[in-house]
Order: sequence, then structure tokens, then C-alpha cells
Amino acid sequence: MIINHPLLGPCDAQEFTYLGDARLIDRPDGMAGDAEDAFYHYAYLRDNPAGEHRELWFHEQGDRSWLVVTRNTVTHQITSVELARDVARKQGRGV
Amino acid sequence: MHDLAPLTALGSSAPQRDTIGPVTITENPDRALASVAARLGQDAACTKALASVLGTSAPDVAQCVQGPALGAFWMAQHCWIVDGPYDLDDPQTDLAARLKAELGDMASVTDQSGAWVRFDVHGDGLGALFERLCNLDMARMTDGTARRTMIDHLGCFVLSHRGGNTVYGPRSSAQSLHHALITAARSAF
Amino acid sequence: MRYSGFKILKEALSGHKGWTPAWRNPDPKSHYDIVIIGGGGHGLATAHYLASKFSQCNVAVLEKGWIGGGNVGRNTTIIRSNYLLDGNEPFYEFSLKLWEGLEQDLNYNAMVSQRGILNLIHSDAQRDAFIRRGNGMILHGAGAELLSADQVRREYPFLNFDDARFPIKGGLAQRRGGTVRHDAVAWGYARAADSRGVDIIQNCEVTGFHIENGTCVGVETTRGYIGAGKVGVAVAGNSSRVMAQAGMRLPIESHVLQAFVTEGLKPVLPGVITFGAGHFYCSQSDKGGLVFGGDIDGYNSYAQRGNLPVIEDVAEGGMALFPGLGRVRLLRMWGGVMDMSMDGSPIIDRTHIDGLYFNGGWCYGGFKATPASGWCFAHLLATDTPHDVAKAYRFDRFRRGRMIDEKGMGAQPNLH
Amino acid sequence: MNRLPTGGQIDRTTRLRFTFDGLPYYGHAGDTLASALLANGVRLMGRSFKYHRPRGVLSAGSEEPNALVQLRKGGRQEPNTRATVAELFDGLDAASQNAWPGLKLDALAINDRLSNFLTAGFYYKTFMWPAAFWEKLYEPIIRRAAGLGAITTDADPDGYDRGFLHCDLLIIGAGPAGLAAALTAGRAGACVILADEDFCMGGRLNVETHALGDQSGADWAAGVVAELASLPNVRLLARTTVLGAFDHGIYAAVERVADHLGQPEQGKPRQILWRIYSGRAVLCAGAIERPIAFANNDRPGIMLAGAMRAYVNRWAVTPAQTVAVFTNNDDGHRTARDLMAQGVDVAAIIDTRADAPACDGVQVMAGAQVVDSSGRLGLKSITVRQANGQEHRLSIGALGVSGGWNPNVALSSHQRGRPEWDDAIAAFVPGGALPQGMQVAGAALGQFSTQGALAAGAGAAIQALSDLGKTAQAPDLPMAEDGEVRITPFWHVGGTKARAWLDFQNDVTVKDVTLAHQEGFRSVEHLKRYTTLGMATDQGKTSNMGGLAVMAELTGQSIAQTGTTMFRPPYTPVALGALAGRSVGRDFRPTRLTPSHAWAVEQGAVFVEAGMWLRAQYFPRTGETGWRQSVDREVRATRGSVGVCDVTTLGKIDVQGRDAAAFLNRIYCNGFAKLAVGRVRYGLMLREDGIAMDDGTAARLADDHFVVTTTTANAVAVFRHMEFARQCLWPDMDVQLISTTEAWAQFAVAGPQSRALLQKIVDSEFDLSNDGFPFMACGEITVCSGCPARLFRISFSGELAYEIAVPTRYGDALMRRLMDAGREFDVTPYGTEALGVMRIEKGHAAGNELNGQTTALNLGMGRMVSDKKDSIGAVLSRREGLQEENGLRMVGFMPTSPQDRVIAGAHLLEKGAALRAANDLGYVTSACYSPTLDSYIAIGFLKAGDTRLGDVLRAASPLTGHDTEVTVVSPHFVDPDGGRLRA
Repeated sequence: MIINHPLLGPCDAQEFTYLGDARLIDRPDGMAGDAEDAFYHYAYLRDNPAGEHRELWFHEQGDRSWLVVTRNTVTHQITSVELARDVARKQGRGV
Repeated sequence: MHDLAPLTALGSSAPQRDTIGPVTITENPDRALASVAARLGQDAACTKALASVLGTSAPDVAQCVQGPALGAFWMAQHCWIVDGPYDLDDPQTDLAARLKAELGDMASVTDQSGAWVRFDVHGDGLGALFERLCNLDMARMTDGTARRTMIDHLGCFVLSHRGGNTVYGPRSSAQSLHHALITAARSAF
Repeated sequence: MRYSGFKILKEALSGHKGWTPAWRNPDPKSHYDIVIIGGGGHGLATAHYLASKFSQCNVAVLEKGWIGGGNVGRNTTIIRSNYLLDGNEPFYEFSLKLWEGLEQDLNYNAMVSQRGILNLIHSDAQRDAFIRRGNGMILHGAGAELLSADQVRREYPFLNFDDARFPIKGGLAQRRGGTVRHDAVAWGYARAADSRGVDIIQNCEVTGFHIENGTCVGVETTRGYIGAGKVGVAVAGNSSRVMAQAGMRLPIESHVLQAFVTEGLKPVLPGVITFGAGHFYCSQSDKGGLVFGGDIDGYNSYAQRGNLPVIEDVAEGGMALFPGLGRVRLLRMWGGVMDMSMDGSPIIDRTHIDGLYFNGGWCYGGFKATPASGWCFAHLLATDTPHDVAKAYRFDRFRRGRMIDEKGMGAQPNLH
Repeated sequence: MNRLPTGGQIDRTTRLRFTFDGLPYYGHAGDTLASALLANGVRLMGRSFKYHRPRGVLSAGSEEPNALVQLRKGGRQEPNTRATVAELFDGLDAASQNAWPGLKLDALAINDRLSNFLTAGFYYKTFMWPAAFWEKLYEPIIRRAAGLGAITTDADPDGYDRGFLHCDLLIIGAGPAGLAAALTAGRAGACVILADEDFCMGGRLNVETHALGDQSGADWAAGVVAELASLPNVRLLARTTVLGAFDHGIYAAVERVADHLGQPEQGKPRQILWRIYSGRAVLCAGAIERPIAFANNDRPGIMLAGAMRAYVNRWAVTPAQTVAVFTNNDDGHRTARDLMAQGVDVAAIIDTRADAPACDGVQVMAGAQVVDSSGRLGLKSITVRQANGQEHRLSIGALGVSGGWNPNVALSSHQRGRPEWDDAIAAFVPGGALPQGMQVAGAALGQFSTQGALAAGAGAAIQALSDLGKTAQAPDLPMAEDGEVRITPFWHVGGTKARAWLDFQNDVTVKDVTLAHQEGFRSVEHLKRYTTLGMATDQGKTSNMGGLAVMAELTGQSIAQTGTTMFRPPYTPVALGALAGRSVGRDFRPTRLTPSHAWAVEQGAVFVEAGMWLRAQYFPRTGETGWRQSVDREVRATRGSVGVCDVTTLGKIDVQGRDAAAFLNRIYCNGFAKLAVGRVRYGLMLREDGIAMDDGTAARLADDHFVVTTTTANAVAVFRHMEFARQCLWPDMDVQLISTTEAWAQFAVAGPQSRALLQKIVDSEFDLSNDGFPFMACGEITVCSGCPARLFRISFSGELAYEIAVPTRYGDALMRRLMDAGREFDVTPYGTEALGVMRIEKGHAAGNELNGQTTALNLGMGRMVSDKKDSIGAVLSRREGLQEENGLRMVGFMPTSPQDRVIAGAHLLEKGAALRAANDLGYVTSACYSPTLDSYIAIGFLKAGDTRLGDVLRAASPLTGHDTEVTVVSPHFVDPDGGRLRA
């Protein structure tokens, strides 16, 4: 597969390490009252669609950026690639 | 001046040089390297300050540059590796310390001099050699390109410049990388 | 019809006119006591054991394509019970015992061949871990042997002992491990279940669950509505997809695992070998092809095909272990979609919906589990209680912190 | 004998000697093994898989199912090579396979007599009694009889390479369509790769007689190839098979660099696997002819009609002096014409079509069928049933059969493409979603006329370039044959009890398909799997279509409804060596060497693989007879005075930024926010699921600067994890990370004299006294008069100890200097074994304990998990299953008899408890002989272990034959209070 890196352009997916469901960005607050339930859902119940999937890839053999790749799990077609850091910020994650 | 004798990454006191067909592969041990990563919110300032240190603009994505004394290549967003001569005689002027002094709180600077082995590869037919080593499109590796890639399972930087190609690989695997370069060259030529 | 050598003789002499279909091709009835979704190995085995062990014969198996077309027909056919953890080992040992009597039970020769499995050891830490495992196997009555490098060499003299990046330091053997002719497993279970009245309905895709007041009472299919007292789902690879129709999210991801076979060769590999310093395992089929595999591709996928990096990685492992493979030609490769669970172990459990039961999460280990999975799922469906050897395979183990993580990789499905 | 006096693209001036089954023959440059054997009158080339029927060539290409041979000898022995694609070279040594004692008289041909019993799937129905006899009796017999060729199991002496190519346009197949496409794109300046499996590009142009303009097809092709070769933007890959179409325009191709030589040139690979990254691809793979099934249609001499004319036209070989053609389409007539033109006697054209056209110079039997053949080891005659029902025999030496042509759709179907039936040509054409960026042109798309293929190839190239934003013009293409396909589908001759072969190699006959249907195996996949149709080394290239057609007939469905089985890579079988490339033997993976490696080699160290690293395991000295002696000495010397160990392999991550401390506070489960500058702290990292991930130290060099260490094994994973946290979880923290594992040579200097030793090395302005540089201090210093260094007062051994780091290039010199300076203390280098012994003596967890299944609580560090802050893994570590009071706890074990060995991996049971899983209380993780305690010792996990100190248990390892009585003790065997650390 080829991942069109937002900075580097097309790169072989072999250069990347896969993590999975991009919701892993949305880490719950560990100090919140319902943390155990929230973390159970966060860690164990991930998206697994047959179709479009937003997922995290790490450019381990490249620029070490984490990417959010939108990829169809049936056709493997990739429709969007973003820097995970930008996505995380957009989703309101900060410090 | 300390009296510890350096070893090259290939484990000898003098750099190794191999010529195979039209290509010459030379270990280059006399380089100092330091990473420069812009601190949060300091991207622009750091890029500018680095340019002034380098005497040329800081390399853009997947680029390398050479200034009057120092060179640099792009490693990640707002992060570069600066390369200069390794001054064996005067460790006080070590590159990382100099950069830190210049860049201050704009950047995190880390000495990387010992982390890499460097091979300079020059001659005709570099395309035929590198197509057996890594998946970079050598036709697009114009002068001034710097890419990270994999060579026989090793994460390496390949820099393309007027003098040929430079390969930076993990220092501990210098012998494996050297073996890969040599074997591929024998296969290609 | 009973199969036997005598029957073949008789048919050969009378033009093979007497053979009848191995299973019927019935139209679905409007209601069954138990409907099993998924005509793969596990679904068919469940039907067989429901009928033969739990006297439940008003059963249908619904298959969206042709039976045996999923992972039971696209795996590397290995059977073994060499697991580490208490949650797993009794289950897989139960399964291995069922394999050992399978052909007589089914009257179908699935070619269960116990030529042994050998996991190679390449480091001291690996030896320590294998000793722990082998001792566990012995404690569970499964049997295990620790081989020295010399003993391995005697059995597999052609492995790379002299020029290896990661030298072979020994191996953990389970002599009762081996291989089975995978398609025959599906067909044998189908034929046996059919003979007891189970309806095997092919080309019948489930499109929805009918849930009334928290109870599942039937399924919508491409061949119409089918009512059911209970519905069991055994669709590994597609578990998330199917269970989403019942509104459930599962601790499972779908990943592709590739498998490979070479051209036929005269016998060279006696048993199953597993490389311990790379991703490669291999056996030789009765037809002569070397059947091998390695790691999953590593990204979520429902495509039954993989990509080059893993193909090359597996070939590297093969060559590193067995340098004589260089001139052997790879004939065919394919991919299966695995239910990779969050701890690498399966689930056989009720769901929060009454009448809806789930069997899945088999990762790449589902084939060897087929008989026990069928038996335990039948047990659960028939009695509403988990079978003793499958009682750890519950949904709530993740919430409760009772993971069964053989590899110690945590909630990262592609690493199991 | 059968070599025609003129014609062919062979070099008659070059005589190549070769042997087949030990007999010498001669051929010419340009021959394949098959053409050369046919030229020498050898028709019998192999035996079939199941019935061991005598077989000759069926085809002239890579689709060959019959003529499989073993090439070469020794480590180069290569089974199952198709004689039809093996390029002849001087000295080629081929042997037949799957026959014993010989090809002409094969004992297992008895199977053919038993064929009535050995029908499809017979083995599923028998061999079940008694159960144990399967492995002992039936299976060994079956296994010996099965298989095809043999390997020697010697290591393959040849090398392989892998490489990567990039192009705008990949053209697969260099027949008329492919050449036209390449010419179009090449002239337009696009970066083009043209790959063809043959050694001579041109495809069918090389084997057909029709003209392109005023040239022969072969001459036109050669001219185009010459022009393409002159273009710098075009790369020609002959002898290269495109094996598979992978995602996003990536193709795998294997180039056979040296298979046409006796052995590769020195240093050169035998084959290269190319990974081709293409912008667009045009599949011009042509078409494959299919046979017609009739009784005994498998005899040597019966071959595809197109292959027959290929042998005549390209290789100037006729398979026999008198031949006939059996066809259902006009293309068969072309074979007859071409053979007659070369002076071969064509006895008749048997054409199944009642309206078959006439053919000059030969009798056309319209509406006729071949109903049988004779000849034990080669065709002698056929029986023809004419339209009027009359049967008569024709004495012929070869029969060309044409059932029509199948577009070669394989690569179009490697992903989501599913072939569609085209009535006009009675064949499947590419359909469904083709691989991204692929077009198909020429015969592969069912465009069977040469003119059509040329135009389609050019058109596809123009389209592909246009997709890439480039323009191209169609070249002037020559006028060429533009005939229509005229075919009336006809699949098998019915009305016979004799066997009619569909799959030649696997011996699948029409009867087998009929039986499969009768038993309910009617879906194409069931048919394939039950009968093995299409599962042979040719993957059904010549057989699947016939099998499908027979099944369609039986079920009453159309062929379109019946569908095809899946096409899978590789297109043709590929040597595993090529897929592995250079990553074999000791080069399987790179080797990482420590900075003191050369020095350690000089000392005679024994090395051990630790991940990719090679580390000194121990340093044997003269007179020591076993590793234990060396290790015991190293431990005693270190604990007694001072030892030095290269610990460079530990991962090091430089963490900088204003938020570095806050960041580490979230990464580690224990607190880091308040660590003072100049101090080091032990840190435990959890995975988000609450299980221990890794441990190490973090040293604070400045307010905004830490150096974190990881275990050797987890360095990469920890870095990735920290980058995830930095970029995805807390993107607005000011933190920068970079690995410095390789940048520093780091040595542990341990033992009561370690300070004294270091004081001789470290420059005098740095105070190493206990007050000046206490336990868990760190600092940037200089050594040996100004060499920059880092010093950490940390200890894995439990002794007064330091880790000292210098820039890697000085590591070797520093090690030598330490040894020199330490002579007065009898400084001793120690390896990983002694390191391991000392850490067990000290009760430190390492890889065996941090096995991904254990929690901080299990490890005895439960209280480290802070509940005052949000750190990764803290929440899920609190789940009930991970907090059980009765859960596993790390403890130590001492055998009640000190010299009784405790085995790592032993399980723990109550004394006297039976060896049953129900009695299992835990397991031993690490064990060693402790020279310090003069006893075996161990650590491990025991249920409620913290409450059982002093209890006596059984550590049983039936696997290794050990069963040891042990006392549960604290895991801190040596200096539990840590007095030595702080000395």
C-alpha cells in the first residue's frame, strides 16, 4: 500500500507501524469519576468497520509522525491522510 | 585535549573505501551531527535562527542544504539534523553545544555525532545501485533531496547532492550496512 | 450413507452411480429451535455436536456463500495444544482429543495426521518461556518434550544450524500436534450434521436480527425471515460486521493473515516447524506442497488478500530457517480475515441480548479449535452454561481485567 | 529428427549440448528445453501426479502442466521446472521426475489401472480404520507417492536480490499490444517499464506467420524493441514475470537473471525480485489456449494447436511428421496452414462445427469429434467420429487441439476484479473493479486480432498517460491481420466411458467433475477443492475453463452463472529465494555491535544474540572448563572489587522541552514532576491496559532535559509509545524526543572499587565522593582530560556502581582505559550472564518478569502506581482481576539443598501436591547459580507470594526432569537494605 504522507508525499506503507482506530486519540480523563468504564471502552472496543476506517499509522522509518489515515478496509483505498497532531488539536486535545 | 583514540563505525582507526565497478563507497567518520527540534510555538523563529547559523535557509521537507561551514537535512516537521566537521582537537566547540548556544530556548538540541555511520557513495550508476537497496525513486532524488528509508531492514537517511549520495545509517549496524552496500554494488555492476 | 473402503469397491464396480450428495440442499423452514449463522468449521461443528451430543436436531446452519469458504478453507491446517495459559490450555487439549477421534465420529477421513509440531528456540529467554509452557502442558496432560539443538538436528538435519543469524538452541515439541485436511473438516461436519437432520442452507446471508423486548427471536436473511429459539453466531472474520446488526461493538478487529503453498515436492518435512526468530511456520501436505505462513499483515482489513512486505518477510524467515528452500517455488498465496481479539484469545459467550450467543475472536488459531469450539458452543446453546474448558472465554473479561494474553501484547490486536 | 530444415528464431550455428535422464542431446541457442527435446524426437517428458500417466508437452509457455523436469544437481537442483520455459544452455542437465524406476516404465503407473477406485475424493471415504493406521501406514504410502519433484535440502548456493523500481507506466507483456503501448508511452517521454516473461520479447508475434505491414511479426517486434532499448526513459525487463498486482499500483516481478546460464556469474544474483511502483499499468498478457476433453486426450503428442504452430514457427520443430488438428474455432485452421507451409503432413482438421470452413490443402471434417486415442508412451492414432456417426482411425504422431482462447485475466483479478463472460469469444474477460490504475489491452481483453491488439495497446497507453497529466500520440502502426473470432463453444466429447482429461497434471477428468456434481460439490470452489481441479503447478491455466464448462452443463446453469475460482498471486510459481532476496543466512537481519565489540573479540568473549545486538555473554579465561566457571568468577570479581560491562544496548531517549517533566509524569506510573536536576529515578511504564510495559531510569540533566533509558528489547516500542503520547494525546506539550541509543557508548562500572577506578578516569574537577555524587546522582562530566561524558550513579548489580557514557567513537578507547586503570583493582569485564546473575541476586525484574502479562502489583511495585495523577495505564491497572489479593507476586526461591538446581520455567506446587494443573501456584521466571550465596536461586511469581515467605514448595519441571524443593524468600537475595548501593 501507498500512504500519501501530508508532508513527504507517497510512501510505502511498509515504512509505517500500524496502531488502529483513530479514536485512540480520544483518551479519557484518568481522574474522572467514570474513568474505569471510559477506559474500558477506549482500550477495548474499537471501530472495526468493513468500509471506511480512520486509523493511526506511525511513520517509523520516516519522519516519525503519527498519521490519521482514512482507508477503506474492503478495497484498501485511502481517501485522506492527516497529521495526527493536527487532528488531535482539532479535537481539542492540548496539554 | 583528551587522549582517547576514536574508532570509526566500521571498527578501525582509518575509514574504509571500496571501489566496485563505477562506484566508490567511502566511510566518512569525521562528521559531527546534532538534531535541532523547534520548541513548541518556536517553529518560525527556530527556522529563521537556524538559517542564520547555517548561512543558508533551513532545509524544507525532505531537503538537505549545505552552508559555508555547516550543512543540514530535514528529519521531521520543524526538526533537522545539522552536520559539520567533527573537531577532534577541540571538544569544547562541539556542534551541539554551539547550536544550543545560538538557538537557546527556541530549540531542543541533541548531539547525534555518535549515532550514525556515514557512507559517501559516488560514481556513475548510483541509480542502479540504490534501486537494489531502497525504495527511493532515484530519478526524483535530485540534488538537495534527503529521505529516510530502509536498507536491508536498517532505517537510514539517503542524501543526494552534487558529489553523489550520502547514506547515514545506525552506527551499531555499520558493518551490516556496509555489507549491504558492497553486496548490492557487486550485484549491480 | 456410510463411507468405507468396501463401499468404494462396490461403487467402482458399478460405475459410481450410487453416491449421493454429501449433504442435502434444503430450503429454509420458517422456524428452528437453534439457528447457527456461519457455515464454516465452527458453525458446522456446533451443529454436529448439537445434534449428536445434545439431541438438538431442529437446527439450521445459515451460510452466506458456500460452506467451508471462510477460514476453515484458507488456513495452514495445523492442530496443536501447546498453549501457555490456564484459560486456554484445557480448551485446546480438549480440542486435540476430539481431533484424535474425529474420523470415527464423523465417518469421514479428514486426514488427521499427528506428525508432531516443533517450536524452535533461539535464545535463553525463549527457552525459559518454553519450559514454563511445556511444563504447563504436561500439567494439563497435553504432553511436551524439550529438545536440545542436537536432537532438533537429528530430526531436521537440513535446518540452518551452521550459518544462522539466530542459531537454533533447541525446541519444544508436541508429538501429538500435526495437520488435518482442512476442507474435509467442513465437509465431514456438514455431512454428519446433515445426516442427523440439521439443515445446511447455503447462499443465505443474514441481513438482520429480529429482537423483541431484548430477546432475539429470529433472523432476516436473503432467503426470507427465519424464526429461531436461539441464534448462535460463528462468523469469525466477520464478527464485528454481523454483531453490529444486533447493535453490539466487540473487542475484536478484522485483520488479514496470508498463507502460502509451494509446488508439490517429494516428502522432506516430517512435521510442523515454527521458527522462533522470525515469522515462519511450515508443514508439508500429503500432496507434497509446503504449506506455510507468518505474521498477519497488521492493518484492519476485510480483503482476503495481503501485500508484499509480509510475503517477503515470511520468505526471509523460511530461507533463514531452511536454506534449501531457495529453489522451491511458491505456487499460491491467499488471505483469510481473522477476528483478532484484544487479548489474542476467543470468546464463546452469551450476549446481553437473550437468545443471542456469540462465538468468535479466534485470531489465527481458529482451525485447531474447531472441534472444541463446536462442542463448547453447542454446550452453551443447549444448556445456557459455559462448558468447563471454555469458561474463561467471556465477554466481560476485559472489563474485569481477566485477559488471556498468551503473547503479552496487551490491547493491540495486530500484535497477538 | 523433427527439426525443420529452415525457419525459426534459433541460432543454428550454436550447438548446445544437454542431457535428459542422462542421455545426451543437442539443441540450439534460442531453444527451450521442450523445443530441443521435441527436435530430438523426445515426446515423453513427464508423468502425471496421480495416475502416473505418460505425458509430453501440452503448451509452449508458462502454462505448461505436463512437461515438468528437475534441472541441475546438488544444491542447485530445481524441481518442477517447465521444460517449455527452460532456456537451453550448454551443459543443461535435466531429469524426469515423479517416476520410478524410470520415465518409460513407472511402477506407480499401477495407479492408472486402479483409477476406478481412485476417483475424486476417494480418500475422504476410507483409510479410517483402525485410527492409528493413518499416520503409520496409509499416509506414509500416500506421501511417498505424492509430490512431484525433489529437492536435495542442501542450501541453495545462489544469491538473490531484491530491488525497487518506479515508473509512470508498467506494461505487462511485450506482445503486439504491449509493444504498441510501450512505443506510444516511450516516445512520449514517460517513464516506462516493459516486462515480459519470455527471453525474447514479441509474444505471439514471434510465433505467428502473419505480417505487420511489410515485415514479419518477429522482425517488427525486434525493431520496436530496439527502438525502446534506445530510449533512456524505457526499461525493458525480459525474462521477467509480473507475479502479482498489489495495492495502490505496486507490482511484484521476478527477473530471471541467470537461469539461462549454468550458474550465475560471481557476485551476481540468480534472480531479482522487483517491487514496481507504477503510476498506471497496462496488462497485455495475451491469451492462453484451452484444450478440448476427449477420451485419452493426455497422450504425449497431443498438444494445444497454438503451441504446435509455435514450435514450428519459432523453433522450427514439428512434434511429428504427420499431425492432425482438432478444433472448434478458426484458429485451429491456422495451425494446419502454418504446418503445411513448413512441409508437415497434416492428415485432417477435425472441426466440431457443422459449418466449419474449408481449408486449402487439407481435409476438414466438419461436425466431427476425436473420440479416442492410442499409443502407450506417445500418440499413435486417434479415432474420429464424423458428423454422420462413422468412426475411423487416423495414424498420426501429434494432434493439435484448440478449444478457443482464454484472455489471460489473472493479474486483473488479483484484487477485486472478477472476470465476466463474453459470449462473442466464448471466454471470460477482465471484469469487476480492476487493480487501481490498471487497464487491459489486446488478447488479455479478448481483442484477438493483431490489428486490434496494436491499436488497443496504443490507446491504453494514451489513456494512462492522460490520467497522469501527460499527453502522447499513437505511433503509426503497421497494417496487420484483423480477423474475427469464429468459435462455437465445445468443451468435451461425450458419450464415452473412458476418461477424458481436464486437468492434466492433477489427473482430473470429466468423470471426476460428474462425481463431484453428483455428491453436491457444485460451487466452483467446492469443485476445485473436492477434485483438485486447477490446483496443480499451472493453477488451472489450461484446465479450469473446461471443468467449469462441464459443471455448468451438469447444473444446467450458464458458465457466467457458474463463475470462476479466485485468481491469486503468483502468476507463475516463484522461487522462495527470490522473495527473500539478500536477507538470508547471517544476513537475515542486521547485526548491531556494541562499541567495545572489537575489544571483546580480542578478549575471547563468547557472544550471544540479544535482539539484533551481539553482546558479550562471558569472557572465558584459560583453564576455565565451562561457562559457569567464567560467570561465577565475573560475579565474584565484581562484587569483590570491580567489574565493567558494556550496557550500550539499553535504549536511550533524549527528552527535552519545557514540559518534559510533566510529560514523563504521565508516561511513568510513578511520579517524576519533582525529580531534582542532577538526579536519576527508576521509572515503571505501564501500557494503557495497566500491564507493565517497560522499566528504566530517567535522569534529569536540566530543568528541561531528561535522558530516559529503556530495556534493550523495548527501545523501539517505547519510543513509538512516547511519540504517540506526545503527538496524539498531548500535542500542546512542549516536548521533543530523539533516540540517542547509538550516540553514547555506555559502560556499567560496578563493585566496591568502582569509585576508586572511576576516580582515575574522571577528570579531577568532578567530585565523585559519596556526598558529592550520591546514589542516583547524574551529571555531565569529562574524562581522560576533557572527553565529554555522562555519569549516572545507578546500579543493576546491587553494588556501588556507575554507568559512564562517552561519545560512541571513544567507547573502545574508554573500555581499554578502564581495563588499564583498573588493573590495580583486578578489574574484570563481565558479560550478560554475570549481569543476569547479579540482577537475580538483587531481585530486579527483567524481560522474563516484564513479560507483558504482569502488573506492577505482581512485580511487587504496586505502590508505585500513583493515584494522585493521570498516568498511562493507571486506571485499567485497578481492575479487579489485576488487583486480586490472591494474585501472583514476585518472590524469591532458594532450594532447600543449595546445590539442587531450580529451573526457570518450573511450576510451583505445594509440597506433595500432584503434578496437575489444578495444583499450579505459579512459575519460576529466572534462575541461576548464585556464587555469592553458593546456592541456586530463583525468582518467580507465586499466588499470594507476599504472604508465603518461609514456606517450602515444590518447583517442578517435568519437561526437563527437575523437581526441586524450594523455600519462598524475598527476591532481594543480596544486600536487601541497599547499603552497598549507597556506600
